[in-house]
Amino acid sequence: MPEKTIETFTIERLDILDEKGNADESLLPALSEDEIKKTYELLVVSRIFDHRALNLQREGRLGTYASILGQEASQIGSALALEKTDWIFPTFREMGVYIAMGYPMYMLFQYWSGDERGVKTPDDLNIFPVCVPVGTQIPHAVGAAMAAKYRGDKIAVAVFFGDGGTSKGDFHEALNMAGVFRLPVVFICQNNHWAISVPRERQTAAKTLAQKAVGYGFDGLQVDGNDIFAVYKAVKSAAANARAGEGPSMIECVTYRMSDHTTADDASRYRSQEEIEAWKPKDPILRLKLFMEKKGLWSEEYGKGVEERSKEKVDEAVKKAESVEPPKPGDMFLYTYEKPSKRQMKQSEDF
Amino acid sequence: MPEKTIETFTIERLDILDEKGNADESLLPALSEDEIKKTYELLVVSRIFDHRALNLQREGRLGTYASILGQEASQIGSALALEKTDWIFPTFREMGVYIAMGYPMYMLFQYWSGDERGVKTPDDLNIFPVCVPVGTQIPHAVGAAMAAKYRGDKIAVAVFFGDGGTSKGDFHEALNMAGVFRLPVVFICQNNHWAISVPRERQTAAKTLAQKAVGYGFDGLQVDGNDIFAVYKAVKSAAANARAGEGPSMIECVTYRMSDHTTADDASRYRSQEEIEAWKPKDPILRLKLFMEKKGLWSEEYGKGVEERSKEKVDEAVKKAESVEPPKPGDMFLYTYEKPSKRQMKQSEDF
Amino acid sequence: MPKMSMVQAINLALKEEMERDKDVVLLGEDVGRDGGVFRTTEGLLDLYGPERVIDTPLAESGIVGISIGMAAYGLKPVAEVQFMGFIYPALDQIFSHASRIRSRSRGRYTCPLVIRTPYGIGIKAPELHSESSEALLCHMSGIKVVVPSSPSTAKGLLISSIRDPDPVIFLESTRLYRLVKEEVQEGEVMVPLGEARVVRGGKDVTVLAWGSMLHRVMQSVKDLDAEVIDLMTLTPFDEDKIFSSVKKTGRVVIVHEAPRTCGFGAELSASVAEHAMLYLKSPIVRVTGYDTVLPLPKLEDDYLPSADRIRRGIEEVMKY
Amino acid sequence: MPKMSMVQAINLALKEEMERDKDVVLLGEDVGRDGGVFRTTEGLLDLYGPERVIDTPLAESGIVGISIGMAAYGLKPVAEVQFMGFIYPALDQIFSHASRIRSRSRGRYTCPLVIRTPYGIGIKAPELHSESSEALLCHMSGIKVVVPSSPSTAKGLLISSIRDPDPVIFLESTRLYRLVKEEVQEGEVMVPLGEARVVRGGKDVTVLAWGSMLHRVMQSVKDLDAEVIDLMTLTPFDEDKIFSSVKKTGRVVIVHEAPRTCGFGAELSASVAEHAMLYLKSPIVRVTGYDTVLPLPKLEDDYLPSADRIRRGIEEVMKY
Ligand SMILES: Cc1ncc(C[n+]2csc(CCOP(=O)(O)OP(=O)(O)O)c2C)c(N)n1
Ligand SMILES: Cc1ncc(C[n+]2csc(CCOP(=O)(O)OP(=O)(O)O)c2C)c(N)n1
Ligand SMILES: [Mg+2]
Ligand SMILES: [Mg+2]
Repeated sequence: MPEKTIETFTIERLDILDEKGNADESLLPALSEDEIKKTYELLVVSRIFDHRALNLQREGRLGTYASILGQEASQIGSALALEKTDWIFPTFREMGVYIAMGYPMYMLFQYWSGDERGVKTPDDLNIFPVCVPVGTQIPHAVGAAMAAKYRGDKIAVAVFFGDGGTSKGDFHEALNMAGVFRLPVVFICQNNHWAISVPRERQTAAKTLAQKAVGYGFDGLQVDGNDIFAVYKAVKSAAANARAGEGPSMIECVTYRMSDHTTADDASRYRSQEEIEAWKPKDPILRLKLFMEKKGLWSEEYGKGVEERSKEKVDEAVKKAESVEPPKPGDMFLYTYEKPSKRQMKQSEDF
Repeated sequence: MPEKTIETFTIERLDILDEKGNADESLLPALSEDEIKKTYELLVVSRIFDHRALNLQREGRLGTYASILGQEASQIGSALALEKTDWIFPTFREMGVYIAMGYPMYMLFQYWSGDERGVKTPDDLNIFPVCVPVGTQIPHAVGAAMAAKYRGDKIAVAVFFGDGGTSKGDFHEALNMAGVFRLPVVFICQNNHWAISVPRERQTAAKTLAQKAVGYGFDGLQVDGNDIFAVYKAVKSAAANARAGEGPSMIECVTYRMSDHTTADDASRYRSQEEIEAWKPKDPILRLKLFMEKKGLWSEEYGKGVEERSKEKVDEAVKKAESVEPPKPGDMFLYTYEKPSKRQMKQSEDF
Repeated sequence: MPKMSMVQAINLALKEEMERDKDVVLLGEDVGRDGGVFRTTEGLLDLYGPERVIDTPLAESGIVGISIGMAAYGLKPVAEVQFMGFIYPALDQIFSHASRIRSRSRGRYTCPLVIRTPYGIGIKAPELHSESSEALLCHMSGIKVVVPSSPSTAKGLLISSIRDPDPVIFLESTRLYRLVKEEVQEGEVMVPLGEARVVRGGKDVTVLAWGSMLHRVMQSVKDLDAEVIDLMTLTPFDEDKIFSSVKKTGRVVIVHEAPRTCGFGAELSASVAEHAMLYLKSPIVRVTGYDTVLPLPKLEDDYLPSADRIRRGIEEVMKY
Repeated sequence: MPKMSMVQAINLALKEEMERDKDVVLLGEDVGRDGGVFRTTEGLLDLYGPERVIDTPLAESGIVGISIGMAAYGLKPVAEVQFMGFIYPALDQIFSHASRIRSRSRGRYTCPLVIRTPYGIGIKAPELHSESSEALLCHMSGIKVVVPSSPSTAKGLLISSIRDPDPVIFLESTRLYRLVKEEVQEGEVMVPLGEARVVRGGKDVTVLAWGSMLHRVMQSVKDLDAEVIDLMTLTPFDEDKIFSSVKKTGRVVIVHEAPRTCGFGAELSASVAEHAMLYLKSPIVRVTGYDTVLPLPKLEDDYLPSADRIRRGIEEVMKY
């Protein structure tokens, strides 16, 4: 039936660095050679951390672990675009974000070994503990942004979630409130195409996840999540806008979960090897390496050096994590309340 | 930053009948003179029902009541576009829908007097009981549609909610699933500009509520909710599409809550008389009357006749409702389970 | 001293705490311009502005969820859930986060949050406006549950709740909002959390109640030598005061509005039996709401424990 | 008869019921192609197709919400919530609707829905993968709560739950999923809801347990003349069997994994005291999880009632 058009929306997509390592120079973010190297080194160390975590789990030295393989650019590109004063709300699959923010690696191993003390964030960082219930961290980020705005603190709040997370009511209620109160939040969605065995198309009929922002009255942008320059540039400007009081925005990083969902999962039950193979050439680290080669920033020996230094760091972190005194049973009674209740004190006498 | 556009969306709006009763003939739905009269008579009887309910509440003969004043076209226009075989999920402010579907009026008074038996839907209708928790009925509609699709029943499911209801997680999770499974649901939002004291602009930063459908991969349409032809036409085609297996859609009916939120509310605390006055000329019944006059379908005496017959119907309904035996205390133990538990039987001995 | 209803006492407590501490902010549905559907926040928007008295979109889980973030950041949010029946969508944020953030982060982040919500039968309202589901909240460690029964204790308990370093659910009986007026002191007169009060001393029987039920209990014990204890805080509850009273009287009647099965009365009964069983002269009796779906207003008075049912409960334990 | 784990028994029950009744449909996260993260629905997608084994988007409240609509329409949905810690967002739909639709509509609409969810400590998983919050569900009338402790009872109880005309929450212990195998009969061997079973007769003490705790109890009573009762259904629970056992033994120990305060043990203790107090030789003892936030895997075994703690609980009542 004929009607008049009252609104029009467009969804944009940002690509800078292609699979061959060619960059659109006009879009390249202003990064010094040292910054580019630092970026590369963070990507490598995160991947080595991840690889080690998987091995430790197999050896029974860690509990269930969620690999970040393939998503390093989305995570590290985002983290590098943020300040230490910004507040960050991760899921359980943000080890690259923690590492890039300078979170002690040994504590991450400690956490995955089943010890709460691993996510007692050091005082110089404002990153929240790992959040396990999908989507539930998103309102916390919005609340922190509300408080920061109230206090007049010029910070941005970044919150991470997956494609599956966009289906939760928490996502909706939180983004809607961020829009209403024009809060300084950057909503970073890592669309890695899978929520355990549920493919992206089964998660929502929307063609992009970025377009979900339309319902909340702010912008949604899609970026190539394996293109660290695109991720960095998008998050950097979104965070700057947030700090400048221009309100929230959402960024969909299109990436891929190269590993099983977690060490408890067997992805071969529900997705094809072909699909995985097709994503290998899109690898975010390979891509940056090729770019750096063209720029003369990467050599075999530089590459080896980075690899070795990273392995050492990870080795040290494992050693340190495993040398920490295990928690005492009585510790479980700490921190439920500021002061344990009489009941708790009585119960703790069991130990 | 320059990006490429990967998607474009538009939101359309449908208007047919203006405040002066002039209609865009090219858009007029095919309604016979009798159907137009029936429509008018339903609008009038609903308004009289509503008026009477407010009086009965003041006299202590009903409990808290939520008036539909001003929203009659959105409700009756929608109901007339639906079949008795369709399933309907109302909120607490859908008396016009119940009445237009042929729900016994006396039972509605019975319900508002605090008696569950008033929402025991007669077998020839598929309308759900009044839903009080905002937004929570939306997933039920999606589930019913899922079941209907599974059974191959060629029906549409219509679910009603307000502007406030769009902020609930239930709205999001339900619409998203309806999109994923392409279910035969018509999501009818009555944007009456207020959620108790919270104005529409405070409910969401989105300029329209219709655009929320973009996030779920289906169409959202805005219509003038005080224009019964626009509402009827939009719902009719949405329901037809649903029955034809073309999936869900959302319709935002822009209307206005002319009364207090409920009899427990005092809207003068939070909105201006001017705002209310500005909406009076947009009245949905006045508008249809003017249209009918132009068409020679309305005369003073016809109008009086409709009024009188309606008053009689409502009087009878009140009489019948108040002549119903009050429930017995022991009734509260019925229907918790198919068979009361031993515990309940023991407890019911108190009476 | 001015005489106040519970609504006025709660309003005063909020005003005093907002005056004292800029970190105290209110949020919820209709708490601003409308002053709350029961007027508990009336006037506060004009005094403290929309940055501190925040009308939110209609989303209880979101309201509690953002409050958790605000609290973690350092504010002291006081969130209102319009009726207890609408706290259910927020239970996930309460159970998964508000109660766990301190423990999860080993104290790096905390949640000094108060969630106020009207509860119980009392205003002849539609479905889900009359819930009393306090027991659900008492099962989860990491939160505290407070239920005042009078204007003055409401004020003192609310101030303590706002100053508490951990999340507190503060339940306000709609029946009591305007039922009684009493003298309420201005200023920092706090009622500590975790302590019950003996409202009336007695030797023959201990009657345990809170919130809406306390007044009915008082009516039904007038001519008896009954000790009546107002719990005020359900978790953590005041074991010492309760057990010592029971050891003295040897008889216990527990009264609550909520359904019987797994109500908070079950925990009280079990705890008393564990600690004072050998002092008991008779079985413990629970006088409670029924194990049914809460009926609509026509039958709600039949659902609510009546003075007569309470009386029968007491007579039962007095048989021994 | 084939020997089966609880996972296999549950899978068989689902298969048999789907074979029998086209109205039985499964939905949840990863129940289809993946066969469920514990494989309880393995193979059913291939047998019954995507219209009956439905992988949903990630939204527990939505999953339960649409299941309610499906049930009201006439299907018999069996919804899976991937872990009990993720049922919290669905509590609103369970409490506000699943439990009330029959009553609200005076029987016009009903909710023959089963919600299956793995519960309890058992797989060294991250936070919220080890909850046992059955008591929350037992407080609300209108739903039933079932907790099997063995493969054969799991199968019989699940069939009864699917055929039950009212909503049933079916809790599956992750510790038991593969712990024991036993012979499980094929076909319609049902275990009725609302009935407990005496797993082991005895004269000195009655031990009440369900689900994950039953096996630990059995280990710790080997050399004692203890009567062990597996509740199987928590609401409505089998008062007759429990009370008559207590009247015989005069001593009661209740064991559960959930935190103590307001756990289901509180209701059992209170009910027993109300009905059999004069037969009790000693105070009732509850051996339970602690009133803390559930710790991560390094301490979870310390949280879980151990055979030794259960033993001490029994010795305590035997002192009398
Ligand atoms: C509320 C909730 N439901 C279910 C789970 C179990 N679960 C853990 S991760 C996951 C899939 C998450 O998918 P997505 O949001 O895309 O994040 P990804 O795992 O891909 O990083 C599920 C279902 C959970 N943790 N929380
Ligand atoms: C979940 C929930 N929260 C709060 C309420 C109290 N309440 C009843 S109606 C209402 C406003 C609803 O606004 P809207 O959805 O626009 O519907 P309208 O009242 O305008 O028809 C509120 C807050 C409720 N019924 N349910
Ligand atoms: Mg994903
Ligand atoms: Mg509205």
